[in-house]
Amino acid sequence: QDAQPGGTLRILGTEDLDHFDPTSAALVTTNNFLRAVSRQLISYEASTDETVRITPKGDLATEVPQPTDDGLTYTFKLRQGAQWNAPSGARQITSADLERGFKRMCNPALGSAALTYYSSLVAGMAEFCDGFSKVEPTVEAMKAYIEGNDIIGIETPDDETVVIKLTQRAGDFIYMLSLATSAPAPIEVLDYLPDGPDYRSNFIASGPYTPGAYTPDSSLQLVRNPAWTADSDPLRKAYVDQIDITFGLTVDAIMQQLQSGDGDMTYDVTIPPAILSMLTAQGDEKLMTVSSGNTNFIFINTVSGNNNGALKDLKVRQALNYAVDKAAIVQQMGGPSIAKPVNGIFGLGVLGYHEFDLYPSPDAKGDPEKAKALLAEAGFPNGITLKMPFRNKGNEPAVAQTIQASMAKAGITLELTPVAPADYYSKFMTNPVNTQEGTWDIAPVGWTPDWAGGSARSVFQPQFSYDGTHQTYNYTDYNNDKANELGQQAINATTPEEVGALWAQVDELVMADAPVVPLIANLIVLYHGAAVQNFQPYSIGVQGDWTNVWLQQ
Amino acid sequence: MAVLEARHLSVDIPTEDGVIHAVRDVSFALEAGELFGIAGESGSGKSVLTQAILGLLPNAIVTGDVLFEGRNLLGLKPAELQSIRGSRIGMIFQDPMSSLHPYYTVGSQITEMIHAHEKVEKTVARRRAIDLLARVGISEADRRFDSFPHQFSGGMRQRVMIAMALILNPPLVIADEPTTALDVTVQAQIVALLDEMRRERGTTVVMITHDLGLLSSIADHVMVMYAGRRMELGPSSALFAAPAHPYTAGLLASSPANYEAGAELVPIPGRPPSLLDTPKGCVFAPRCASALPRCTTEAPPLRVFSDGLQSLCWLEGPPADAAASVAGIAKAPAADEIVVKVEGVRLTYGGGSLFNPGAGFEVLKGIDLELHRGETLGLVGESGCGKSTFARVLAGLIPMTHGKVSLLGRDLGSLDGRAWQAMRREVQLVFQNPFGALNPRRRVGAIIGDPYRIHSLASGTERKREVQRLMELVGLNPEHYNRFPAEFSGGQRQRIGIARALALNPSLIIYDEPVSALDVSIQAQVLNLMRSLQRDLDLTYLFISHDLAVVRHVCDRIAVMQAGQIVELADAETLYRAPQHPYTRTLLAASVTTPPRHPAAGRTLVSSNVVEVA
Amino acid sequence: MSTQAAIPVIQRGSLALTLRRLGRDPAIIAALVFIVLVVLFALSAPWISALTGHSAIEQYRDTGLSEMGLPVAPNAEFLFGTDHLGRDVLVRLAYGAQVSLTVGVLAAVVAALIGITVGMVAGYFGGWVDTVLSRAMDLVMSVPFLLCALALVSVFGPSLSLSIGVIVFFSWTTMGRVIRGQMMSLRRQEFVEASRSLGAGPLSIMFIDILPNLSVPIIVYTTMMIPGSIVFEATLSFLGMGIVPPAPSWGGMLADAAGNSLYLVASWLVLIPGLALLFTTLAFNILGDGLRDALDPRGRPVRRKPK
Amino acid sequence: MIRYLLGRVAFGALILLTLSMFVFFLFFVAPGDPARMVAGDKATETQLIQIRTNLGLDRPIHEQYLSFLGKAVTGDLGFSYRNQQPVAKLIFNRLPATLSLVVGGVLVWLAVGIPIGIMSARHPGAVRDRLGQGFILIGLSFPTFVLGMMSLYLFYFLPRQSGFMLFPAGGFKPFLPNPAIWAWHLILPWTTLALTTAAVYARLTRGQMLEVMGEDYIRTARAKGLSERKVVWKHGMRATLTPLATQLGADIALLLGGAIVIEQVYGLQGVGALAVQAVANQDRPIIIGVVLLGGLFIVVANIIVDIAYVLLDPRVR
Ligand SMILES: Nc1ncnc2c1ncn2[C@@H]1O[C@H](COP(=O)(O)OP(=O)(O)OP(=O)(O)O)[C@@H](O)[C@H]1O
Ligand SMILES: Nc1ncnc2c1ncn2[C@@H]1O[C@H](COP(=O)(O)OP(=O)(O)OP(=O)(O)O)[C@@H](O)[C@H]1O
Ligand SMILES: [Mg+2]
Ligand SMILES: [Mg+2]
Repeated sequence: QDAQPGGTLRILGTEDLDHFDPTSAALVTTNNFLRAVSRQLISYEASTDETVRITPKGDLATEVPQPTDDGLTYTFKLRQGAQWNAPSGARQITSADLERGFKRMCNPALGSAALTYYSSLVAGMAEFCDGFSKVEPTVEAMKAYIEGNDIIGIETPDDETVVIKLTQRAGDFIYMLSLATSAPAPIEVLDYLPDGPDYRSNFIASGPYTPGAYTPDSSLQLVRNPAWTADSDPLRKAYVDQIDITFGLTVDAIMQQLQSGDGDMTYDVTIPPAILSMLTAQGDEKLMTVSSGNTNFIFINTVSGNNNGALKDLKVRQALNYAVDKAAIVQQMGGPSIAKPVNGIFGLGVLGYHEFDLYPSPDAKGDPEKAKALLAEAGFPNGITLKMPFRNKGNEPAVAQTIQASMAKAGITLELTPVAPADYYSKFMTNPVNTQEGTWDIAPVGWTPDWAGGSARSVFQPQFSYDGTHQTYNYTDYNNDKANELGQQAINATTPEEVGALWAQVDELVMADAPVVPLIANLIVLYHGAAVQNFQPYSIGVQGDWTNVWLQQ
Repeated sequence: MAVLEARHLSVDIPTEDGVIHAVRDVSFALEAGELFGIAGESGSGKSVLTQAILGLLPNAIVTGDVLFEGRNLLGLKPAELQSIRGSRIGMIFQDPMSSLHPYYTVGSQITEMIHAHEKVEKTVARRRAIDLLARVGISEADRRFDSFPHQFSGGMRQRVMIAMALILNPPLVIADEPTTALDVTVQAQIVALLDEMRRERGTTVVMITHDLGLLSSIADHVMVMYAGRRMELGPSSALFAAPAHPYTAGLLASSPANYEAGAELVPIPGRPPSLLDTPKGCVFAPRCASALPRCTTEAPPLRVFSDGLQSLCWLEGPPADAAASVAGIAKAPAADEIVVKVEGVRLTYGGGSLFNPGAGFEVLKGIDLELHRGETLGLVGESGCGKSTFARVLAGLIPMTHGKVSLLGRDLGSLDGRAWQAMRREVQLVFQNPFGALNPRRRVGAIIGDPYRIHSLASGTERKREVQRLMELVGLNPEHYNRFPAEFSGGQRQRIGIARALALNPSLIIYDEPVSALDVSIQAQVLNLMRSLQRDLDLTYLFISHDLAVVRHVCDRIAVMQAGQIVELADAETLYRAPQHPYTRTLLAASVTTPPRHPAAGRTLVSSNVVEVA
Repeated sequence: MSTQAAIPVIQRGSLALTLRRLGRDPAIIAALVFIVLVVLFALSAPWISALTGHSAIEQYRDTGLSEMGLPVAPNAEFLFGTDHLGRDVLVRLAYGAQVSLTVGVLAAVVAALIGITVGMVAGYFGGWVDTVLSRAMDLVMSVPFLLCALALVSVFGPSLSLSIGVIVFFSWTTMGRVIRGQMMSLRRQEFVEASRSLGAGPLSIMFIDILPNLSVPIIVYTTMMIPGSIVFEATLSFLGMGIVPPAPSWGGMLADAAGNSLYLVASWLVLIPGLALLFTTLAFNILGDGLRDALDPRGRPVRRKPK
Repeated sequence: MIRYLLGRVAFGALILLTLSMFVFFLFFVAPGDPARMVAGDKATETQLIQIRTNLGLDRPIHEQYLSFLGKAVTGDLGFSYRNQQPVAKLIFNRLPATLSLVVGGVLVWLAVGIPIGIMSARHPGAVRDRLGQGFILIGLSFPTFVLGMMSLYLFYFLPRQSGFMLFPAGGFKPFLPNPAIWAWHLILPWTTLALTTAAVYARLTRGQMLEVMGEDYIRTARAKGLSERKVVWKHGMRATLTPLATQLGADIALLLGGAIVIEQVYGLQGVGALAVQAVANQDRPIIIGVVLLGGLFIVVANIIVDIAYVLLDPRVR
């Protein structure tokens, strides 16, 4: 059937986007929004075929270049006709815009969560960031710094050419460029605080859509971007005329509205197991699973002094690893077709994932006896009491109670604290003061690699490496020099076999320290309304691509 | 031809406690243009009877026939009945305060009646209503048409009710105690108005009342009811002069108006029966002074006498005239000792409050009084003139605004809290409402024992002994110590109130209308008790009432109060014979009393037949 | 008048009559029986737990959950089925009954006590005391209570005692107003005047004279406040502001069922606690209604004596 | 009358003032650092201090309150911590859904409750009365969210399982382009919200009607020869109206509570949902704003009821 352009795509979600500004966007779901309103140097085709889906394609770049200079130099040609929807009129996106995008990542006021990947690779970027951190956080000062300083490793010989020089070889650099955080930035945005209200209301789109009416926490409208032309964009078809996103709904309401035809797609919803099994039973073809490399695990607070610093003791952490009944969690998530126990830090589909278990138990059901023994060895024969916050949303309370139940068998008492989902990471976990003061002892968290395929680095680096400055998601400043070294080798390695083997070693090294308790690897279940056609998942949004679906009228 | 004829009418009302036989086998007929009176004590079925006729008792089971203009009202369809209500039979109800809809203007309530039965222009209806309102004595009827009922006084509302009943000129008007709720002076006006209307329009009127005096002066025929039965029926003159039924005779004998001042009243003993069960014999037999043995076992026959009287009784001759035979009781003259001295007492309600400073309402406007030990001072006056307020001031329940009250020579204003507490023992109150004055949730023993409890005078068995002594004193069965007030009749409750007042041997007992809520037969019992207690215990009474006959009967001196002032104060007899103040004269003129009884000359029994009571 | 015939007198409000009125209505009997059963059920929670061999918080993943993690319907092992974590709904229902009843009764009683005190004081003393207290009641009644309850809970963190406190805070005014109104009219009654004229003090009047006369509204309204409190607690739990998991409460169980659209495939998760909640509040409401009718016949369709 | 009204308005203002103090100080004692909520993850200490100064958090509490109050009077309720949007605007955006729900709910419950109450009162003790009373008791006993869930199950899920769409599962559709769709989406929420409260009204109407029908003036009306219909609907109803109107004012608080739950169950994006979300996010300016709005709503409703009362009851005029 032929695609029918037009119509309004209705998307339903629970929570508002975290950021409009591509530079600072961190949530996976935001990538879908950014896919629609902005363009990246490199991106992916949306596809139901897994291999196609994770193959980098040129977006602003005319093609994916081969590195030169022993893998240290990448030269990009920018696509002509790709334009900013600037207030002064449509304007070609230039190489300077691209460099500006990189620079903005260093902004200490609100920069990029993925900054370290880039700053450790791109020549001169670390220095640029250092300088930026000393700039006063006012619009004028920041603008002056960005305009007045350069990143040495990014050269713009002309408006349509960008040359990026790396400090070391990196097999995954091309993948990193697909992230919206390194998207180009037009000059006008320097007049606003990053992602401030002014920024949002003056958003300059480069994708096929541009934000229209926006009611925070409630709704966001995307309307056609007049500056965008179809022939300048090989990846986005932009069939629908308008996209209406509604936030603030409950999961139930979303699922109900989706099925009743009042909505077309979901924004940030994990389909509840109950609905899932119902839909599966009905053989609903609109159901689709994709792997995002996502894993769930429990982070262990080794920093606080709670319980006399019990969690600093490896034995106790190992005991936790033994105690958890991962099979129960798999069951809770919806069974083996949806989830799988994991024992390392990498999830399915990440190069480096392999089967191993340092803390084995029959059928992954946990080994409370072993856990008890370890606890006793560590000086806690009568068990231990730990504080565990959890997100009060979706499946999380159930998972938390399941963890609680299995830990209880090993004599570990969990005090559960429900936390508002919005507060969990940004206001709770990622606040180092809370961690130090021991407001939590263990905490269930999840992680999705930032990009697709060779993305082990985006799991390891942000969470399990420490270079002296606190990283947001390495809550406890965990560090293992040996693992860091192997990781570095893996990044520099070229063949997939080599890469995989090295990361596998890293995985085992980290798990030997037991800074976390891996729980499960998730497949993401996608679902959409009946009117939606050409539902092709976009790999880093882990959702059907808004810019490629069309609606059956 | 009879306008309305009831034949063997019975009304049964099913309730939770069983079926109430409110009306039993009542027959009567009304001649056109006459005023037919229905008398009887409270609960005798007067209202039920009339309301049943018009089908206003939805739950009641009505049997018998009611013929009106040739149709049997009881068999009519609702729509037919509706067309008769109002247009052919007008109704005036007892309580003008609650019988008008509070949310509609009086005018619209009258015109509604017109529109319900006739097709007329709005303006025409309005004109008619205004005319009639003016006729019934509403001044500025034009303007008052749009007033709401609450803006009218009780008397005016009753006039509105009358206008409403008469607006369609119905051949029959039923007035159910149209004046009971009103002051004597207003009462007289209303009765006169009804009478005038009747004469003018030739309307037949049924007038229900328990005021025998009133009936004797205006009714053509009278029916006396007791416990749902028609006890006696006949021409008013014959009935009042020489009642054939002992109940009628007893009623007349209970009324203080028929006595010399100070004479012992002859009450009807006991109290009305329950309507739940039907006795085999005569319902009145247990209280009847002339009861024969057969009275309790056989239903009485209907005796028809030559002068038109019909009586439901075994007695063939006239019942004994108890009142005539009783002599006055000597009473010790009042001593000179002054118990209470009231000087220039003034009281203003609501004045000087935070929200409306200055806007006070002066109720008492300078009262001077003295009470001597052993005397009874009567206080009469219209409703709202401040009688109760004065009583409350004396009892120390509300502080007066100005003036001085000294009790036993001590100025109440100068007392401190403790002395006040002691002083409270000296003045006691007995209230009008036998229901409200006793705490329904406490046992009689506890209620009468309260003075001992509050003043810590006696406790335990001692208190109980005292209480039982008091109960005996006022004629209550001491064994009823543990009963609740609801288990006593109105008269008994007043006795409880009196017993409580006596407990502390007060110097002064204030009776605030102690008998006005009681039926005549019961009223006499209580009045006798009061008098005998006074005689035995040398008590001083302040007796408040609006019933001049009662006041005259029990009081040594009478004070007439009007609008917060005492306008006349004199010996009872002096005041009666030679009222000085015009207001006193109005009061006296307004109260009607039954004519004296005289033996029925030439009355013979015409027929007598036993009626089967279904 | 000792010769007086013993005439049966109508004793409104006497115990026997009340019981007769109550006993005549099968609905009231059923409600009472149901309440007794629920109380027994709540009390026997540990015993039910022992009998089934299931604890309220333990998860029976092998027998109580399908492979996909879905709860199992009522069966021989789990009479009322299991919930989304494989826990025994029957046992949880029993422990949840404890919470619901405790909260309901405790909150209603405490709120009633406060309401009675405030209402009596305001109604008896009148004047500025009444103005202040009535305005305070108006104030509390003008508060969007569920919103404020949510705000309070969000500040102090959910807990059972806070739930009770919040319920009490927002429900005592009902009783307060009723009692104040009654007090206002009672205080004008002549029997109060009579006591005052005897020299009785305010306390004596309030407690000895008036309080017994308030027993009807007190009993009736306290009874009627119980279901309100139970629902209030359940609503708080439903909005995630009730007691902290895994402790069971009926509202929480319903919230669990609703939370993941679970009830659409496992309808017993709504039906069982939902009906338990419904029937319990219904029973209390029927009882309250019945008590009111029996104790205070004014509200009944008994014809008034025309007077 | 004017004085009376002014008095009511003044008291309403006093209530709002007290309420604002209550929530403001409540959140002042609450743990948590608003500055950190505003600043986000990586805020440095200097940034935090800067934000505290901007928000005025470093000033004494009473000053903060006064400045809050000063702005609140002009309709400025501050900015959301979470997305720095004006609270007034956030709330305003949510009003259509809540108002649709509430107004429709009120209409439904009056339309259901009052007739049932009258029917019940007109035949006391009869089968119809029993049914009416049954409705009242069940309605009173149903927790809103249970009723909501059950109706969703019965009227949305089951029909959909069997392949047709009786009612949608909720979601708010704006009134304008298509009122029919708007109404269709709101039918279940309306009935859910209305049924529980309709019971209150049915009960009140019934009790009031029973009482009124025993009044003397009703007997007068009958004695006038009015038809029974007129007696009930004109004379009876007129006297029943006043207490009903009074109750309506008192129920606004109840209504807001119900709206919160209903919005949650049916996924309506109203003020209630905003409040729940704000509570979850600890977004205090929004919570304060919503509570004040709720208070304002109640106060205004009460003033309207007071006026209605005066208009309805000639005795207090
Ligand atoms: N609707 C009713 N339901 C039950 N009992 C009733 C009803 N109306 C009247 N009664 C009873 O019927 C009896 C007669 O009442 P009725 O009102 O006719 O007395 P009455 O003679 O008019 O008395 P009163 O002088 O007090 O008006 C009383 O015992 C009364 O309690
Ligand atoms: N507490 C009060 N506040 C204001 N006014 C009052 C109060 N009590 C009585 N009044 C008014 O004072 C006046 C006198 O009342 P009071 O009760 O003394 O009259 P009364 O002569 O006893 O009348 P009745 O014969 O009806 O009992 C009346 O107009 C009454 O409305
Ligand atoms: Mg009568
Ligand atoms: Mg008086």
